[in-house]
Amino acid sequence: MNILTLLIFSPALFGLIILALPSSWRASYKYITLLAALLQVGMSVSMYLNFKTGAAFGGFNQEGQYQFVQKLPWISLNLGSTGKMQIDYFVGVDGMSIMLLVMSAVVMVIATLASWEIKSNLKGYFALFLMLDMAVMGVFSALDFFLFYLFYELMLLPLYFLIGMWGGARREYAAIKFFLYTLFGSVFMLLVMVGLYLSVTDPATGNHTFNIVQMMNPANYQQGSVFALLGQQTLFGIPARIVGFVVLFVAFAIKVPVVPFHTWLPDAHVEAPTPVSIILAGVLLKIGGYGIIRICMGIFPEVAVSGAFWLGLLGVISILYGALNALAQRDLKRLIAYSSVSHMGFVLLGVASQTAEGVSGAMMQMISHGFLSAMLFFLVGVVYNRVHDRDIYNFRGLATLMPDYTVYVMIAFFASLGLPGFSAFVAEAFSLAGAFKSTLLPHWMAVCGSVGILLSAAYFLWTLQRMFFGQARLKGGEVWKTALSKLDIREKAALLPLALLALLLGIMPSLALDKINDSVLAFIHFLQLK
Amino acid sequence: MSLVTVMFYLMAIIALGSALYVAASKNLVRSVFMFFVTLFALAGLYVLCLADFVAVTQVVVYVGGILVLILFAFMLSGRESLAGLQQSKNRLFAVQNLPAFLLVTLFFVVLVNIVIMAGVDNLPWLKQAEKMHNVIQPADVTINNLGVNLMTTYLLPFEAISILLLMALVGAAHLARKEEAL
Amino acid sequence: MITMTHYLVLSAGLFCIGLYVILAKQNAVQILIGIELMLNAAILNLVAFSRFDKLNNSGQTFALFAIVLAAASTAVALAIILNVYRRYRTIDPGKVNQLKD
Amino acid sequence: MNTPLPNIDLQTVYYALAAVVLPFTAFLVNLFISGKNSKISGWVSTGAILVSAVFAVMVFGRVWNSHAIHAQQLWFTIGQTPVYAGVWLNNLSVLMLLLVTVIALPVHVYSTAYIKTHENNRYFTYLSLFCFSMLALVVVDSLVLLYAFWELVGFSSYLLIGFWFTRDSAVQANKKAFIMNRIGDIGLLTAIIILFSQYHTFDLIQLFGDNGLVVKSIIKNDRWIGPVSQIAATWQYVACIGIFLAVAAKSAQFPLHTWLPDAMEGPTSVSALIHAATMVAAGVFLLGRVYPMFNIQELDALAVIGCFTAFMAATIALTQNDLKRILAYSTISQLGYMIMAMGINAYASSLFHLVTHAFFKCLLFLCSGVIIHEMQHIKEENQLDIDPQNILYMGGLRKKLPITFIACVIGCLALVGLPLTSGYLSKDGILIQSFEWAEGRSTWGYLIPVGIMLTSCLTAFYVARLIFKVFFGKFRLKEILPDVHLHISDGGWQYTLPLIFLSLCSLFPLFSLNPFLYEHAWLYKGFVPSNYLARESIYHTIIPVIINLASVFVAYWAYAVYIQQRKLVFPQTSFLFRLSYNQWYIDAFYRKVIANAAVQLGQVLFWLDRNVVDGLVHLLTKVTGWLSALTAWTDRYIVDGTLHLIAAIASAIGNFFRSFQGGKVQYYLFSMLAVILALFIIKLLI
Repeated sequence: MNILTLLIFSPALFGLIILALPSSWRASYKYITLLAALLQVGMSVSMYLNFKTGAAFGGFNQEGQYQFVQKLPWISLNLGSTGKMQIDYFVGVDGMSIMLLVMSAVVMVIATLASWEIKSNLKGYFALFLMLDMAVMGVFSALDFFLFYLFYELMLLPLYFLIGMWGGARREYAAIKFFLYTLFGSVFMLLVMVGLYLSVTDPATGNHTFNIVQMMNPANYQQGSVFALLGQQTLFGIPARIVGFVVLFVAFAIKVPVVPFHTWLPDAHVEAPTPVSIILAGVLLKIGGYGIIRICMGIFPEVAVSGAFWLGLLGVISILYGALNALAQRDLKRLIAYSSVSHMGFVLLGVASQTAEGVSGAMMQMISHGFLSAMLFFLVGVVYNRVHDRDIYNFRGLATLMPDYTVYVMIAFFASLGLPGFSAFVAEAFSLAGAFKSTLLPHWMAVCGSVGILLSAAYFLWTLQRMFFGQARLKGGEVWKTALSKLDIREKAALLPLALLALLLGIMPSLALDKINDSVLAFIHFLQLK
Repeated sequence: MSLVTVMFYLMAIIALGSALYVAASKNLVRSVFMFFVTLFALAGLYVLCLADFVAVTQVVVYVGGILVLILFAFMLSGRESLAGLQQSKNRLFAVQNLPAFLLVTLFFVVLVNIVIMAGVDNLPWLKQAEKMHNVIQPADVTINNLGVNLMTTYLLPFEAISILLLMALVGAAHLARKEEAL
Repeated sequence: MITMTHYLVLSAGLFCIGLYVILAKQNAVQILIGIELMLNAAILNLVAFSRFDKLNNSGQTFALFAIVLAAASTAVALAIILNVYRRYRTIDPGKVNQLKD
Repeated sequence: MNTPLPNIDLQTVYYALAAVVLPFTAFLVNLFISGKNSKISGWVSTGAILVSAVFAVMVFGRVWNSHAIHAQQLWFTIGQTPVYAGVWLNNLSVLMLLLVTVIALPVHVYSTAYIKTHENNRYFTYLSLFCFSMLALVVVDSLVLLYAFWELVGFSSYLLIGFWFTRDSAVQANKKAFIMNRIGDIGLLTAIIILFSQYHTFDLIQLFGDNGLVVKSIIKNDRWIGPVSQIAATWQYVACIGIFLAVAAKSAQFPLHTWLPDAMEGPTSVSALIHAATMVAAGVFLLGRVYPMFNIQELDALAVIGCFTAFMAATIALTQNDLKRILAYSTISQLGYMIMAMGINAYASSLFHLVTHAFFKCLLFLCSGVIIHEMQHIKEENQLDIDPQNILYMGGLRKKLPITFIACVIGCLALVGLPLTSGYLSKDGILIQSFEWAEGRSTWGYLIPVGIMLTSCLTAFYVARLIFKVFFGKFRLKEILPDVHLHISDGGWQYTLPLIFLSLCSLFPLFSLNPFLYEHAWLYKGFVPSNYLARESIYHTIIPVIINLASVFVAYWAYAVYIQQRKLVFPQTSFLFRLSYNQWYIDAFYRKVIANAAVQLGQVLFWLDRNVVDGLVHLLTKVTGWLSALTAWTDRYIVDGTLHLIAAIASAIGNFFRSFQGGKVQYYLFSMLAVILALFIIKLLI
């Protein structure tokens, strides 16, 4: 049995077990989920350790260089004269996806630990949670566009219910908004996917194919098809490949999220329960970045090169806009949500630079932000669970009440604002370095991006000063003072690994970069061919 | 202008005028009583159409049955509805009725238009009937013929109607009875 | 000479007045009267045409049927109105809106 | 890059690494084991820094004026760029290594007594972290690491300033310090990125070493052409501005200096270590590391800014009453000297002054710490509501605190630059070279040496004022509140020993056997090119004389102003006294016109500092606040509003059609008829 397939579907298996168990066992559900998540971490780490590096394992546009590949024919229909319709179950990883898989597996464990706060309808919750887990893993490893789309949509459904049923006061609004937003993107993605399917043929069999890696090869496009490179077709007077790129980009930009497609994010985060916020910020946003690299830029490289300026511009706008917005918030969770927008802007900027430094920085930022945002949202959840309030102005001097908690908050804040020694520093510095070095982007973009780092210091320090330092004064008075107890073992068990991972990646970036590097170089090489 | 024509116009004017009064009046009692007048005028028209039996039935059934029923219902439903009606402005056409009025006027125009376009006076089967002397003359007595037809040609519908009538009456009685538990 | 057209136009007029009553009135009893008006307009047509069928008298027969049925339907309708009145203390059909969302 | 080093060099590298890592170990130990008990943690940190100092001495002995050692190890590879981590030990870095450890040692000892044993305080944890990052900063060889430790230094200073985190002012101050430092960090980051994209390396030696990449590149036709690639010349300026911002933020230069006085909210021992001796010197150190980057015009700009800062800070220091604030402004002023010295190509003098200043300023801060500690003691004993740092409450302390008094006087003399002190050697070097520098320039060029001379005089004035106010005269608090109990003394050996040690270090023998000629100082010789021509200009004799005379004169004048005015202790009988008394009239005249003007100017500049410079910062904060409120508004109402509009339109259409299904039978009928009618009409018309 392929370990990757096992990794993808083991959560579903555990989900079925939970569904099969009687409700009287409901106390055990969270432990079963935790077991599934830990198992997943184990599998992903073993994959990480067995992952081979070197120029021969670059992956990206070379099907043979992917590792842990499993390819099975799945849907095979003989359509007579038009050939065979062929959809494969085709999964595999290269350097970019392996790190994201490991990161997602870890974040899932944290999210499971955060799920202790869920008190109602446990069976449904954990079943949906595990289903989401499966879909996320599937998205990162699918190499067949149809399979990718399937997992991508599958992810949406549990999230909708998780936000809509276990969320805060305005959960229905947030869930609907999130759902419609994402659906809007993915529906058009479906059209492009079908267009690509009709344009691309597998050279081995001569059939149309959904294989993403095949789609990257211009030789596989049929003459005169919609997305063929030669003999450009136009849609509404715009070259079809640009339309395709833009549509796919919008779909993923909503996920990232890129300003101006970001407004679902603050609402969804604020209303979602803590574990869902953790997954949203830690894993789902990365799917956007991953999709832009693998799908948008992989399939339409020449458009990506010519449109790099606009991608970079959107990245810079996201950085500054998100940071300024974060500065104006008083809801702690909303602040962190906007800081996510700002931090993910670095991903877009790094990717748009299309230099090895920039793309590596962007990948690093995704991994680092995965850990850090999970940590930040977990920390917000800690306070929210205790007093059911997140307004920054309602707290003061928490450092005297919860010293351990303050230490973790400081670690998370300073790591997020790019303090050297933590992973975000390497990521942001190299995203900016790549952006400056890039010949596609003007130099001022990198400079503006660095202003974002300054702003992030401003809002995090302001929060720190406002909420944690000074004399202890709370809106809820003595009631809150007793409610704000120190961190328990479970919370520490969730926070400590995240802090350590952020630190470890900051001190030894090579842990991640070694695996990523070959794929990034392959990607850059691939882009430069265009 | 013959007497028949005069009678027709007289009856028509009475029927239309009373119907209009029914439509315009805010007072339920008055409109119910004006509805009597309409029915009587219609009965007169039936006579002009040489359907005296139908005219009689009209008077008996409608005036004797339905109107009494309506009056009873009105009285039973109390004075509140009456008061509510009185409250609304006593104008011929309230503004909120304008759409209905326009619609109905249009409908009338369309109907008349259709009647004219269809050329009802020259319908083939009417011509045919005239040729075959199948037209009732003022001197004819139709009641015998009607009775025979009811019992022969239209026996089945007759029976069906009677059963339906029975059911309707039973149903009405059931509906209208006082509920014990209420 | 009174032609068919006269009768038909007259009945059309009555029909439209009945229609107006149905549309515009807010009292179930009045609406019922409107329905009766429309029925009568139809009966008038039947009777008018029945002049041309001396043998079968189909028009008159069905006019009779219609009258009788009208009586029956009125009885049922009034029963319903009474019930509605008992339950809602009103006979304005616009106010009986419990099924509205 | 990994050429094997000779064994002895490898050993040196290990020593250096040990010196760097020991405080970090102490940090970890304190963090996880002994952090709860400040007694133990204090000795852990002190022990670590002691051993570290020993290692630093050994490294210094091996590297100073010998060959530079460079060792590195691949850290990680990003794309095709390898990033190395390593140490680069040359004269500059070993000197800094030694300086930091030697200064940190007495401060640690002092702190063990100064920091009270609170429950669960992490003072020594933070202090060790700071020492680690500062030591690492001076030895690393790559720009990435340099930046990393640069920011870690800022971070640990953030922690230390905010040590009393329940005080609002302390928290405000540490936030301000961190954010202003962040501005500098952004500048440094930008500069690093520009350098990286220009030269494709982060290695300091490759970039700035002898015959390095930076030296080889030229600016021609508005292009900055390097050996590897070229770029528009503007970016060279941007890089230099970035580095300057970094320097200005760390070394508290105009316009980014306002954080330093506020940072005095931290414990005094922290001020002594960080805000006088080490961290603020990091800016100068950075300038020393990247010196080849600057061209003539940029160096001129540095000189102007350094000179202006020095002057401005000195004028401000004239009017302050808070003991630590006076010292803070004095630090800014002295740092201005160093920056200016860098700008006028007096590289060696600048670093020399850095070292001497570190000793005597640290000494002064520790003295002020003792004084404040004792004042605090008085305050607590008598339950008064006074500011223990206000010099107006002090006076006559020389009898109560003799050792502190002597130490403080030595430090002040060194600060003024009187002969026999280390300050004389380093400061005069700068002054002399500034005149030499100005010689080849236009008249405007003389503004710099003249300005710096003036600053020297001002320094003498405020220093004298400080001394007289604090140690001479009567104890003023006693005059205000006669029944105050005084039980104060110099304190235990943890106080006196560091003071004595640092006082000795502030005297000339440590640096040169000749107390008058700065060229003979071994430290100076370590940095000048060997072919340097000495003693050719007349300035070398004139300047020291003038400046010293002026200083003494000013000090005396201050004495007259602050002591004599109240109580004439001079014998009034002799003729000599009458002469001096007449001079006193002149002094009074000077005081009324010049001193007043100086005081006024000081006040204006202080006001300027408070309102204009600081005000600009606040304005910027406010503008950013508005901007963010605006974007938040836009986000909510325009970006999200568009979305809601679309949703509203959809639901309006839905509602419109739904209204036909309102449960009203008549509506149904109406719509039905309308449709039928429409069909009829259409049918008729067609």
